Amino acid sequence: MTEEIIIAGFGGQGVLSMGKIIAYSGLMQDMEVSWMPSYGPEMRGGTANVTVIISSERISSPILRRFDTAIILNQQSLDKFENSVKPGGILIYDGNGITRHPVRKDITIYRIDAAEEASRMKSQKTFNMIVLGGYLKIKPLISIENVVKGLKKSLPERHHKLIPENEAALKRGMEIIRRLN
Amino acid sequence: MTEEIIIAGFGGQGVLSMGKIIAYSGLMQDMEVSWMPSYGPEMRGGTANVTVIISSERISSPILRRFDTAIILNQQSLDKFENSVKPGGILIYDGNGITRHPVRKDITIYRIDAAEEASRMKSQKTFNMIVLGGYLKIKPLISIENVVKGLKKSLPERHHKLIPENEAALKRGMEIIRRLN
Amino acid sequence: MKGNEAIAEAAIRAGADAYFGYPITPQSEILEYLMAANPHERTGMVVLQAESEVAAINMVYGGAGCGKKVMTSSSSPGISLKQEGISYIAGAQLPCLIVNVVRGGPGLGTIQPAQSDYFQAVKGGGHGDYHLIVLAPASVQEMADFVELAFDLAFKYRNPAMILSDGAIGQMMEKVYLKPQKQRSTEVPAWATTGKTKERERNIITSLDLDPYAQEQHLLRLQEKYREIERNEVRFEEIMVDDAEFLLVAYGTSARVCQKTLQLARAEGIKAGLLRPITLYPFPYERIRSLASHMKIIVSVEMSMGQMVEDVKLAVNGQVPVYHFGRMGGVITEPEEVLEYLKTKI
Amino acid sequence: MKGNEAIAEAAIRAGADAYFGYPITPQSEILEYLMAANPHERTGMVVLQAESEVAAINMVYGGAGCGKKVMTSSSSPGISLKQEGISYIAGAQLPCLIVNVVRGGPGLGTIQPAQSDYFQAVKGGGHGDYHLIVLAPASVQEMADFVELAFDLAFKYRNPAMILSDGAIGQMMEKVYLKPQKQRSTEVPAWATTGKTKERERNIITSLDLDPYAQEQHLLRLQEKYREIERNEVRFEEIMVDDAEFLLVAYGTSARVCQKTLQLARAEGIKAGLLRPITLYPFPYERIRSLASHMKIIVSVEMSMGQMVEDVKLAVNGQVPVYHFGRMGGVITEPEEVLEYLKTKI
Amino acid sequence: MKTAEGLKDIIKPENLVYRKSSLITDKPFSYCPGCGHGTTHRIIAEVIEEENLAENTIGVCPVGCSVLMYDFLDLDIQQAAHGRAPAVATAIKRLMPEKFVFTYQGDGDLAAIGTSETIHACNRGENILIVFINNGIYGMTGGQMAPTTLEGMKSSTSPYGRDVKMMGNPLKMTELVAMLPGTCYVTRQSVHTPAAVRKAKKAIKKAVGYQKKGMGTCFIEIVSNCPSGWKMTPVESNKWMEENMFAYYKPGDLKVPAESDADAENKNEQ
Amino acid sequence: MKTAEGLKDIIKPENLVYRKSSLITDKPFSYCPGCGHGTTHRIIAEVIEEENLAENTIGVCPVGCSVLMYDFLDLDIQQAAHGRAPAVATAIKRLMPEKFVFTYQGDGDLAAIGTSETIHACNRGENILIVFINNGIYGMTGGQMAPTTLEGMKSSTSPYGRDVKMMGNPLKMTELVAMLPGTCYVTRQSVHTPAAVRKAKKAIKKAVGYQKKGMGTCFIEIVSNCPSGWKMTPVESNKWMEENMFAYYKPGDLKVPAESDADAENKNEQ
Amino acid sequence: MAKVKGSIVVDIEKCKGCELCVVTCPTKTIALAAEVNGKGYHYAYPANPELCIGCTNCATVCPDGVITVYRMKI
Amino acid sequence: MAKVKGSIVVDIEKCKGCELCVVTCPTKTIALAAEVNGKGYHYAYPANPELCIGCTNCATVCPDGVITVYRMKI
Ligand SMILES: Cc1ncc(C[n+]2csc(CCOP(=O)(O)OP(=O)(O)O)c2C)c(N)n1
Ligand SMILES: Cc1ncc(C[n+]2csc(CCOP(=O)(O)OP(=O)(O)O)c2C)c(N)n1
Ligand code: SF4
Ligand code: SF4
Ligand code: SF4
Ligand code: SF4
Ligand code: SF4
Ligand code: SF4
Ligand SMILES: [Mg+2]
Ligand SMILES: [Mg+2]
Repeated sequence: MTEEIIIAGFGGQGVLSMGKIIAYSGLMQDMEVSWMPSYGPEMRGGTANVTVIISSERISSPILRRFDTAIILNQQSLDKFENSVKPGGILIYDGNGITRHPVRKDITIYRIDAAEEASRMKSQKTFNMIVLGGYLKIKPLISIENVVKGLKKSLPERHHKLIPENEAALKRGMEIIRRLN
Repeated sequence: MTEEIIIAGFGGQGVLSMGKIIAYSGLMQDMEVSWMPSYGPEMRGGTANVTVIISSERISSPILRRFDTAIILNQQSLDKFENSVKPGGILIYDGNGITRHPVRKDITIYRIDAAEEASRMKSQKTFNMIVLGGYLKIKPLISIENVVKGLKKSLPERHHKLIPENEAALKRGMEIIRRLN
Repeated sequence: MKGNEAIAEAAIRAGADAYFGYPITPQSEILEYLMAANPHERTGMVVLQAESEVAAINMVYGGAGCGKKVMTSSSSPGISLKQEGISYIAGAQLPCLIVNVVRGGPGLGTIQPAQSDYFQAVKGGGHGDYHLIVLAPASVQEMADFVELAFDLAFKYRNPAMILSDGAIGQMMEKVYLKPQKQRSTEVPAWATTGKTKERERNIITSLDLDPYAQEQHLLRLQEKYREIERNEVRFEEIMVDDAEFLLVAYGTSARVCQKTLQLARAEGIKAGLLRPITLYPFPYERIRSLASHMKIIVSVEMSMGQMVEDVKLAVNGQVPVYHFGRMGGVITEPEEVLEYLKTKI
Repeated sequence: MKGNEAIAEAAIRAGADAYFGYPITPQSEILEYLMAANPHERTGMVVLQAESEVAAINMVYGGAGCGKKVMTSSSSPGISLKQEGISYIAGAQLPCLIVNVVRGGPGLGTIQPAQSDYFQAVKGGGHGDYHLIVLAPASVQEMADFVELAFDLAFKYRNPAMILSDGAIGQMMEKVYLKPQKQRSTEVPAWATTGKTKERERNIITSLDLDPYAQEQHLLRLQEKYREIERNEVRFEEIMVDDAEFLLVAYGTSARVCQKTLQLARAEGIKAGLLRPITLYPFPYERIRSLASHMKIIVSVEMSMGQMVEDVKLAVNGQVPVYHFGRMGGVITEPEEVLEYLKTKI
Repeated sequence: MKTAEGLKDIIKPENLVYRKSSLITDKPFSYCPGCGHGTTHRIIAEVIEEENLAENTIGVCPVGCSVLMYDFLDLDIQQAAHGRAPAVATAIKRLMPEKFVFTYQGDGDLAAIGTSETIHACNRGENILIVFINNGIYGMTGGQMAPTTLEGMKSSTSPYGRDVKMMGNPLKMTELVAMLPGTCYVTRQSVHTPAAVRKAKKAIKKAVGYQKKGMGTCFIEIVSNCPSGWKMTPVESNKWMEENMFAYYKPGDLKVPAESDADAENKNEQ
Repeated sequence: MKTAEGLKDIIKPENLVYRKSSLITDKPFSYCPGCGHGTTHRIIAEVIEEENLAENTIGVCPVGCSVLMYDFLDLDIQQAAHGRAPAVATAIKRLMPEKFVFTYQGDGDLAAIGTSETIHACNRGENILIVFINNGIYGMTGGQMAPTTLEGMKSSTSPYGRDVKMMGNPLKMTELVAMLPGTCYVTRQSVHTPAAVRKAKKAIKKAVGYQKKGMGTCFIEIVSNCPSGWKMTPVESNKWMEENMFAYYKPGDLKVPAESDADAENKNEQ
Repeated sequence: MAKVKGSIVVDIEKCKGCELCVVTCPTKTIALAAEVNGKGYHYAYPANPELCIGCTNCATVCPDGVITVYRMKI
Repeated sequence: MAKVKGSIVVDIEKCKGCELCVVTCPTKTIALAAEVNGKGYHYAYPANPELCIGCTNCATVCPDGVITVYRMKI
């Protein structure tokens, strides 16, 4: 089993940390993982993306051209990565601020209005957890328990109190994700 | 015609400048020349030597292992270079401070007590010109006129007044050099 | 754990005595991790942010001269600044570890990963005749493992060692098993300057020999050491070479990419194999030479204009055609591109 | 005139706009000569003793960025310090002249002549993919002549050029014909930063491209330039190669030595010939490749552990055996030794 | 958005009292919100425009957040290697003495890796202007400690606060530079309030004048903020700067030319 | 040679009042006649011997005439790259805080190429002693201009005399270093008269004490001569030094630890 | 004393919402918008335009130079 | 007040004839020899040994540390 994911959005949306959580969770489930960010000054304000691979075998290249799953959080990234999803793969996007929606027919497209939901829940910071929840609903590769374990590993001790809130967001994400095609 | 010369002594004896004068004089006589010093901290106090080549043809290597002529100004240099003279070549040395004299039979050995003579003439600075005079007596490759021209070229303007004194020293050197074998 | 962090943690665990460095992307995490991990309390390891790369490498010289396990890290422009110091360390035969997390050059270039410092690392970065022992990790695990290996080789041969990584592996996170904490060594090498006791002659750390004949003797001893390293320390990994007709040679990130290429190629029935040099110096000349006779072509895959390809050619010595392929300037070569290129040459 | 002085005087006469340097043996005479010759009065040329080699090379960057004919000189350790700056200059595509009067290394080494900076000059001294145009003079006359040639090539290709000399040629005195004084150019290259006028877009001197794809495009343009240089600018000299069975390849001081070896060899009936690369980059690969087929063996003679020999091998590509011979550490190879070595291989 | 009636009457060319300099390009600054780099760029552009110097200016930008200065100022600019801007500017000015030459450098650039180039350019009295943005941190590389980071201040390489015993004291480069006979004008300014901006701009203007007269090196430190590196909002960062940075890096003139008409009261005031 | 009768009685071990330190090796100094490097070596060796520190001393020599210091002092010594001795010493001391660590550097080494390393080691307050031989010239490389070369002074790279307009001002590194909070003891000495030598030796002794107490960087400038570079006899060179160098490089203490018992009168005296 | 009236124009798309203009305005003319611009910043705008006296303080401190100020005597 | 008498021993072969000891000797005990040593330097020697008071000044300034001084109360 190998799952190759791209998560793309802009800095401040928690793109890199969402990837990190997936990777850590994969580790908890005893899989091979690879997390490869785009890095640099783009981290402040510009676009940010991260490639995450979870696999039951040794991972060869951490750099990919095609992905099983694309998680897209803004227009620019949608434009850039829609065509990078493998035929038969899935694309999940947040509809906030999106004007040109995805058009491909050979992949499965999901929409999750996580930004909206986060501001409704009054916890902007859990935005990326909502998205993650949605993803895990579609691809239940990792159990929620392991995600929580991964969270514990990636968050500093003093933030562990936030974990229940994040768990709630995960679950909320599972609820609100919807298939478009 | 190619004449390959090593001049060796210690710093302060005018070894490098003697070589320079020979080189400049050769130039005045329209020959190819090469002047290659040992350089570095030895220039202060330690040993100094210079390889000078005068030739009617293009000079290939400025670095030599064997010489037509060795002009030797102290014991250390004598020990080092006596065996570097080509068979049939010549060795000229100043006897001052020499305790182990040259012994080779297959070369012609000349002695010139220039240091002694210079202090007798009360002009220590012409020491090397006395030696040069001796050399030119043996190997009249360059005319005295061209040496004077060479001197003019290598000395700064303000020292040109010293040229007559140097000329006298050259001539004195021609007189006092003597063959030993 | 990120590759950079793996290096930092592995250094603490390997019992490193000191790290001296100056921030530069994409490797600042090494210093940052060390500062946060507070190794001074854990093991007594000294960590100091130097005022420049030049100062940092000369601090390494000083610390290494005391017989300590000392390291620095930087990325391309910073490594260029260290060249004089590296040449001094090599000349004075001091063991140390230098990490280069390569980014695209020349000049300020880009902060994205590249492999264009191969020549600098393996041929002549600094002046004079010398070699670094150069290790090229291809995973976060190797980032960690090679720290101890590099120190061991450095001390075994009294020679500076370099880990030549790149921004991709430095920034990438994967599973890594870390060795348990090692005690910092209390052994003092006989040559180290730790204060002249009555029991021994004074120790001098220098790379100077004004007398060229003495310097030549020194270089002959160095040369002998290099021959010994070349005999003993060549390391490489082979993947699917046994039945291969087409050999890829690649290190570091490119080797990872090529591994994927192999899968793609084999899926299409193309018999490709991969030789991954682990030590770039000493380079696996012999092995490539002997493999070459079974191959139809050889492609050196590097993220550069083509540098290691010269060593591959020197190894192959005309037996079969050798080509170079790779992206540049911070663009990471993709597995598919390598395959496409390979197909054009078949 | 000494080789170093010839460089200095030739620079004034070639209409150089500025020299920035820091003293180091065996090339301090360049700066000393310039300071004494007072070119500021003769031509307006700026001569400045910098606080360090690092400052000097960055002054060169600044001056070259203004479209001026700017140069620096140093010797091995100082050249190592300049590597970051050199990489920047190459990356920003600035023309300039860098003189390396090589001494024995690594480290402080010795002040005596050597040829152990070949790799640094020709492969990767600094980080990233770039090339210097490297000229290797073998006489004081060439020291002078190559100054103008280097500037011309540098401006033609907007690329830094290096004169790779050594202490022997720097310190040696021989006859030299100097060209008459040239006017300093008043032409301003279109890309130079001289103040943005309304007639043009602003000019920017940089080597930065944060976007790797843009950086890759930049590198592809660089690569194309290098291919062009390789096509157009290979220079070498051949001596007695027509009937030769044994080819010596040597540059600079070693080439002079080998010329004498040829005489000795021919006197003994040994048919030796010499190929002297004048440009080390671009290297005369093609010519050596085609000569190789007529030779029995080829010996690369260098005052180093063997660096250029790799390029010779790359050229020969396995056709005939290639050997390296040379002394090291400041010891100058002697013509007789080369012959003796050659005889052992015949 | 509400727009009061009558405002349209005001918005007419003849009523224009402030518009950013035409020497600022259309490319949005890459700086984080509230960063003093932008403000400083703006006033440099204004002075050059007002002095009508654009055709005769060469700027030198460093490696640091302002590495892309050439994207934002419509001037001929050279991007120097980290720390070497003063050496680069030295050559430019010596080769073209009639031009206005300035460097723009961060505190890591100028006070760490570039210490030597800074001291020696100032000591030679190169006729250049050095603008020194002291934000007490390495902004570009992600908030590492700079030589100027205050005691106790946290950064990614002093995560427990700067410990002067281990990491040294915050370095007052400006005070050092003021001691050198080569400098003619050394001042410390800031750009966080309208008054400060106006004073800083005046300082730049003076420096232009001194350079024209060939009086030596002008050195203007701008004590600035780095909201991202300090992990504060822009407004907080300015407040923190006033309270903490100014206590150690006291704003005011450190050296004014004797023969200048520089306002003497200016000295060490704030 | 005349030898007065009775002198043999005096030449007995019990009457010995001065003999060069046993830490000086048998190898003759490579310095030119009359050069202050030798004298300074001697007193460093004497202090280390008297303080019984030989087993715990690591010296760092520079590139300059004193590059071969390791041939003359029977101590563990590292030879540093040109200008980098303070960085080298920083690492040595940090890794072995209980050792006595000193650098020995010329003015080219310390004040030109090594400016940055000097300033930053002092700013960090590294617990080391820096001995700075200021002879106003690059001795080793054949008499080129140093940052400390006086105005108008001739050298091989200022053959018409140092022109401060073009070449900058003679740099007072010691004054700069004294401003840094990291230094605890900064003094300027010389070794050309018996009294000066004794004072310089005392200064070194003090520095040893301060280093033991971990008080910060000690910086001792020795204004010295270079008969070869200056083209003078040793006696002339010392006279010239007193008349010219001392006027600009004023001997005396620039900074003494507050809590020290250093003689207050010492300050700027002589 | 003649009364002055001012007006500002904010280049909303380039504003980064740093709030420096807001805190520096002596008349509390400016506020950050509840909405975000294309970059995602809550941009500044003249919330109380009638209060503006055209003092240019806001434009002077704006790091991004996005404010243009007009002033008129009335 | 007890009288003191001194005596110096010069390591002639290592002396470089710099003359610094000569000019610093308060009693003019030392002079440079007319002859040179192996290195070619006119070495220092106690020309007037009876004048020496063992003050160590000469040894203190000798750059090459070639003077050893003895002193005795008599
Ligand atoms: C030789 C070299 N070393 C290190 C770096 C990495 N680097 C880039 S910017 C920077 C420091 C930036 O800090 P500062 O000068 O204070 O500027 P700021 O970003 O704070 O304005 C560093 C260390 C580099 N590019 N080159
Ligand atoms: C990187 C580098 N640059 C230059 C040199 C050449 N060099 C050797 S010593 C020296 C200066 C010596 O002067 P100083 O430091 O004043 O010492 P002194 O000889 O006067 O005691 C220089 C420039 C070098 N060895 N290495
Ligand atoms: S990182 Fe700091 S200095 Fe850099 S742009 Fe952002 S706020 Fe400004
Ligand atoms: S050159 Fe000058 S500093 Fe060097 S040893 Fe001679 S006199 Fe002393
Ligand atoms: S011009 Fe003055 S009053 Fe008007 S908005 Fe700006 S700061 Fe406020
Ligand atoms: S100061 Fe400028 S960038 Fe900041 S909020 Fe106001 S208008 Fe926007
Ligand atoms: S000890 Fe004193 S009196 Fe005796 S020779 Fe020396 S200086 Fe003169
Ligand atoms: S001071 Fe020393 S070296 Fe100089 S003359 Fe006297 S004894 Fe000789
Ligand atoms: Mg900063
Ligand atoms: Mg000096």
